Amino acid sequence: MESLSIVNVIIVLTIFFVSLGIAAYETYFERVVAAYIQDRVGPDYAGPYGLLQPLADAFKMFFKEDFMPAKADKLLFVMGPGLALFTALLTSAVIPFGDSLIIGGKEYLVQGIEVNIGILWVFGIVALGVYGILIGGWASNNKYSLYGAIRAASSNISYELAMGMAIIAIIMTSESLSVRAIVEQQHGINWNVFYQPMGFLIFLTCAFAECNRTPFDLPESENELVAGYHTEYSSMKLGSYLFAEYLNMFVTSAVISCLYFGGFNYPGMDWVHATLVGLAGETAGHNIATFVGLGAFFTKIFFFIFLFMWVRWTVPRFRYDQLMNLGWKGLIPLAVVNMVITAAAQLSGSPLIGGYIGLAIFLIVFVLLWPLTKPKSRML
Amino acid sequence: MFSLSSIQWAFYILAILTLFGGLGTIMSKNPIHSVLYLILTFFSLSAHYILMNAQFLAVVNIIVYAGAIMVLFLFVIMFLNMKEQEANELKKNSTIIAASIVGGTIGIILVAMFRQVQTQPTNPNFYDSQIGMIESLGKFLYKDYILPFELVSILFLVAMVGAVMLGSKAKGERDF
Amino acid sequence: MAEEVFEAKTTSDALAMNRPVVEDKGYTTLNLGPTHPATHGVFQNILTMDGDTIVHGEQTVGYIHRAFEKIAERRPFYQITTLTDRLNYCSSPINNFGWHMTVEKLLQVDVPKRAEYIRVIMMELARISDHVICNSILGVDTGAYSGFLYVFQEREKIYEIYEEVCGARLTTNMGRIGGMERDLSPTAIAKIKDLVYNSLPKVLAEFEKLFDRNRIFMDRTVNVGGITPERALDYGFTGPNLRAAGVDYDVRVMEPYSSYDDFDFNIPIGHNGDTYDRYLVRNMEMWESIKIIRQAIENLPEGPYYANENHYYLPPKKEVYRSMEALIYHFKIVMGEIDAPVGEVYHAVEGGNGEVGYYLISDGGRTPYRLHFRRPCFIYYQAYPEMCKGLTISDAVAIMSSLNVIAGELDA
Amino acid sequence: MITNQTVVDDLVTQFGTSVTEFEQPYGMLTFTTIPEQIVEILAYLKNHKTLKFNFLTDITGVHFPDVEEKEFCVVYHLHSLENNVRVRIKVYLPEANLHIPTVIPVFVGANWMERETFDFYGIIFDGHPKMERILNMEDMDYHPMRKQYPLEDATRDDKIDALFGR
Amino acid sequence: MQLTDRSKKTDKRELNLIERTYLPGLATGLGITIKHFFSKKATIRYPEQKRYLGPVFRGHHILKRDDQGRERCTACGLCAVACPAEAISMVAGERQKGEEHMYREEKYAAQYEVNMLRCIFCGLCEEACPKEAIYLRHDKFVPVFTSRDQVIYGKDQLVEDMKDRYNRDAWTKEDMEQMWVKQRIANGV
Amino acid sequence: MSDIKMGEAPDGFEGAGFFATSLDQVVGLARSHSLWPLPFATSCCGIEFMATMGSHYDISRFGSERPSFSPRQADILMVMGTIAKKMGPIVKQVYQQMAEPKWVMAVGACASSGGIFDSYSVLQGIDRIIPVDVYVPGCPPRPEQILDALMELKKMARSETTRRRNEPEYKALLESYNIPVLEG
Repeated sequence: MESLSIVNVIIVLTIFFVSLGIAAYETYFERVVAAYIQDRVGPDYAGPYGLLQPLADAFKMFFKEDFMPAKADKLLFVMGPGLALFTALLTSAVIPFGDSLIIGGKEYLVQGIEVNIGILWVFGIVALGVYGILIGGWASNNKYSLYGAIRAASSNISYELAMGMAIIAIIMTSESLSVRAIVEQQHGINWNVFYQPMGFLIFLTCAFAECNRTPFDLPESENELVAGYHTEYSSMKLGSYLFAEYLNMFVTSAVISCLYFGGFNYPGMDWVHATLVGLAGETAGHNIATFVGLGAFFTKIFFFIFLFMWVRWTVPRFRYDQLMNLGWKGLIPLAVVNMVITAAAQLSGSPLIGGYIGLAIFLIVFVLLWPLTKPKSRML
Repeated sequence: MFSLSSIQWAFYILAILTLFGGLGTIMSKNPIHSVLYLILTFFSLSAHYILMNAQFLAVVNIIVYAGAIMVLFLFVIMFLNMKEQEANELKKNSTIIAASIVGGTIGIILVAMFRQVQTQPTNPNFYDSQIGMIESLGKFLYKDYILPFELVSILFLVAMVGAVMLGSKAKGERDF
Repeated sequence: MAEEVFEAKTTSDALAMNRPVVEDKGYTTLNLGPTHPATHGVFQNILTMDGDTIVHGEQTVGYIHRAFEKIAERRPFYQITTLTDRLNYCSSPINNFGWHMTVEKLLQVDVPKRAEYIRVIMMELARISDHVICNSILGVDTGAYSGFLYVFQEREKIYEIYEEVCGARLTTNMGRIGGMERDLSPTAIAKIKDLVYNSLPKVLAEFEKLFDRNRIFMDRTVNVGGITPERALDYGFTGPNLRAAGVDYDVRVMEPYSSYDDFDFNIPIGHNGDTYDRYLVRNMEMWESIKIIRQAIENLPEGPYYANENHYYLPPKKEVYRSMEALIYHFKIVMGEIDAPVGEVYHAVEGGNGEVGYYLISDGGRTPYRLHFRRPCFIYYQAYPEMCKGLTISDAVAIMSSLNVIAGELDA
Repeated sequence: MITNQTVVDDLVTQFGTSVTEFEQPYGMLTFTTIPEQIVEILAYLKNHKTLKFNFLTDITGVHFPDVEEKEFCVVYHLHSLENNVRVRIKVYLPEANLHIPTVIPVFVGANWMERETFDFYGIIFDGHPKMERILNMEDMDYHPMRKQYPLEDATRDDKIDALFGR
Repeated sequence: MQLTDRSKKTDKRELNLIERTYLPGLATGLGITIKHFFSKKATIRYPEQKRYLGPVFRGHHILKRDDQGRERCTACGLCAVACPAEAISMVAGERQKGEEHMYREEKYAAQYEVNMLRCIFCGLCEEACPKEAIYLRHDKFVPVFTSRDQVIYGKDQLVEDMKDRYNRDAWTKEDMEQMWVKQRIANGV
Repeated sequence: MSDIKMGEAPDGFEGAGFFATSLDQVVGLARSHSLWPLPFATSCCGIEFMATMGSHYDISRFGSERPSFSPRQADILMVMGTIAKKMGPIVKQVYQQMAEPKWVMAVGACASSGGIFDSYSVLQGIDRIIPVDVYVPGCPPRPEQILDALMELKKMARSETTRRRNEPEYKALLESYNIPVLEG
């Protein structure tokens, strides 16, 4: 086995701390975005522009009394938030944040670990994310928590299917399970979203559901279940749950950017690379270009994080059965259709045109068949 | 004895974890704890797969078993809200006797198997590191074993349809 | 759960009795409230749940019972205005003026036209602020928070108008027996005009755009908590909730008070009384209110803003210094020694939630002998378990906020 | 067009002497009846072909401690939405026998109004499915709206009554 | 049930195919919110910026003095009677010789207390006062309390400070109406 | 614990110890900027609280816009509106369920003293059942006054020690209200 070099360790640690930092500051962004959307100004007392707000929250929660409900399952009650945080952190390991750095003549990938099943890893860990909520909600011995936990579990399982099928369509075009390979195929502006717009929409919807964000935030829907699965949690255990949610959001945004928006690719990257190499020399130029790519990647991530928040403060949430209906009767068939279209387009030799023709055919057939499938009018 | 390589260390630790999880599954009183132990077992099994360079199998094991099936299990058990009494019914004498008979039989079979089995050390010269990888797996499945693979998929489809049929309620009932 | 002793004569009677489910199928009991966020703090619903479906609900109310009716028996007429403020605190001017009109009916005082028009303006502003709260809270309870804050800014502007007119934001204590406490200031008129011509229609249109045709919102509300017009009448529904069920009963039209017959406006009615209908009816009523305010503010008559009745309306302060007569009346009115006639009056106004009735029995003393408030919330909230039977918690929450149960009014 | 007189005539022919004391204070028809008749009168008025008093506006109680044998009064307000006529029905009850049949079979909405009246005055509505307190606490031992009970909370201590003879 | 001819049905069309995809509703919603994201913020940064509370806002109580610095209150007790919350209590005192510079009338309030936590700021005391002595300030709130023994305000906190006099545009509603007329004339309407 | 004797602390490092005091300060500062309210809104004042949450007053500037309806997660119990005697035990229960450190704000005349409702059914001020830190006068108070009260609480949070609940005064206070003091 190749021994880990110090550079790799540094990269891994950087990724770890950057994820944590971003997740912490997402809470601040959430507050500011919410405030701005609602014609308010948001936090501005804690430090300049309220920038220390996440720190204040974290400190407060660390020093808040730790409650253990009398009838709670002690071990699981503690395990729940830990598990949620742990699974949320694991995913960022396989995300290729940037191209590569050349240090001392050796090339290092800006990525935790490069495995050839990266996308499956992401998928597997996301599937595990629900345990934290499920266990915590059950262990609290509170009906509202249990309802929240059950809602979380069922929605996660349901939306994983559609998500998986959307990913399969991506795998078909990229012919690899490695996230890095998928990203590298979308060189320049050759992004997957142009090939599979429908797949992107499906994936995005499922991502919202997997992160439990509005309109799919049923597990903690404030006005129905008080605080859902974390009703009984106080202090840093609550903090871990909230933190895990934001971490998930960050990772999910990163995954969306990788799968559909070319990760660290951006239009004109070859030109930038060539110019930088010309200006600063082979090694330095390449490294700077990597950092530019990193910047592009983070721009995309932040856009999606913003999108998450933007949608959250706009739409109402679903009801439990509607959520299930959308997942099982809407997204899964669509994902299958998407898979078929992608496969056909792939075989046709021209994925882009074939994809759009397939989509158009599907839409036409759907609209034509619509009057037949229409259920009995529910409204007056 | 103490000069185990890191792989061996990992193997022994995982083996202990697996056994611990398995025992926990059958010994814990609380069904929820049982399920969680089972998940631990699956995880350590997946880690074993990774040790054997079968990454795909490992991840699929996690996705399918730990990620989906066990969640459903947990889900159902939480709904059932099994009480202490019902859990204790599993501890009746007849259950214990049946369990020991089954366990003993399996033990005998295992012993018989291990007496027969021949272990060969891997020859590093002919070792193909890609053998457990997804690419070769895919080629095997879709070239050599395409017919069984498709048959299995039909079987699954039939099972799925059957499950839906069983699960669906009669007409007129509320749909959830 | 206390089992009933009543023997239902027919099946429809059994339905009418709202019989609780007795057979036990391993249902869970979920306690919604009184500190649950959706109950706005003050009522308890003990829901019997079959999984996620509500089988039966049992309400407990009275968590902020404040003994309004008992207090009213100890206070002179003019002080009761402060009590009515706190009945339906979302639309206190309506309650204020409703009370004043009841007393004026008892005293047979004629209020000048200008005062009536000012009252209409204020009452319609109050109706808007009431409906705004209800509909935006429905948005919040279904998960969309921003719309609430958008329309709340308009509510803030209505508050500013109140402040200009009476000096308080919520518990206005506006108006006096015999007219208004003070005239509309030019600033207030300008602010009202700005509100009804510029800002409010824009924001309201935007609010409707945000929710009306949004499928998520419609799925959450259409066919949720519907009620037939017959059943609604049987339960004593009034106001927007009755109109959503399709009965165009509106006190403003049926028994026009305070010059309401001068104005041209429509009564929005719904189709089947579900949550979406209630939402739409409230929204449309806001548009109608805007229409009424526009008409009233354009045609605001000149003249006095209070009845020239020195027995009931405080004389001007300058008069009190100068003339003995005014001083005596001033003291008499403040001490509550007006000579109210003996009699009983029922007067109804169209409040934010329906018919707010005042049943006043006067024995000629300084205080009412008996004052009973017909509180619409209290009466229609009974129907809540029936409305959410067979639905889920999410629906129950949406129904509750669309019914607009105001605790102050509910518990008296 | 239905006037108060039509209602009076109709009622008198139907119920004879059990409806009395017809008045019209401030234009609203008011009459008195006996507890045994109240359900039938309400049902009759509700199901009447032309009168159609299909809306129960209100039920409330009043306490007249000084009137012998008529200490308590239950007041019903009915409204005929189609004819836009209101009517007030009073039932007097002696303190010794505070029983009156429930009108829930006629109007479901009467449920809570009757409970409230019970809570405030202790008037018992026979046949009511849940004759319990609604607004006050379960363990309250008196009916607070009766005239003899004080309004004030006995524990308030920040008010100096002596100063103004309150 | 049709009772009037003024009814108007609500618009409750069924969703069409495009609307059923969730996308149009979502898009309009997102459009509205993003518009607000970039629009001007409505917030008043309270401790730094203060809002004008209107000409007749009912805030902190004040016992006015007249121009010579004499207390106007004559302890007639009308304010206490008018108070629905029974928050005002007072003890009347006879003015002694030599106190003419302190009290305007022959009687004065030797003790005047308002329980600030009971008070509901309804303004009835101001209206009831025949001497224009008690006012609710339009420019100041009652501060928050941290303990229950601070809440009864005596004369030391209520009587106007001559160095920092309270002023408003119009003292009575009649004055105010005259002021509006003047304004109107000044504006040339 | 152990039998090791503590050395003499240098001057100026006495009392709770230097680190403890500066930790106190930091934690107090953090707490003061992150006071999550539990809006126990029963009546009119609740509507004014909505206005405080609203765009014009924006309580989020002080880091308090996240209402925690679960008592475990809240820092301030904001009792807004009349508390009837029927509601009293519930307020007390909610207070007991809250995690330390916790503060109570009585918003408005009704919650603080019963206000206009001096009647048989209304609790004459919630300080009869739970300790109150800040009283806000007004019926209902303006949002400005609620913000004033919040700032008052911020001051309190800043000056209190991290282990407030272990102080004898605090224990005595809770005991005077018959609230069991949990060791922690």
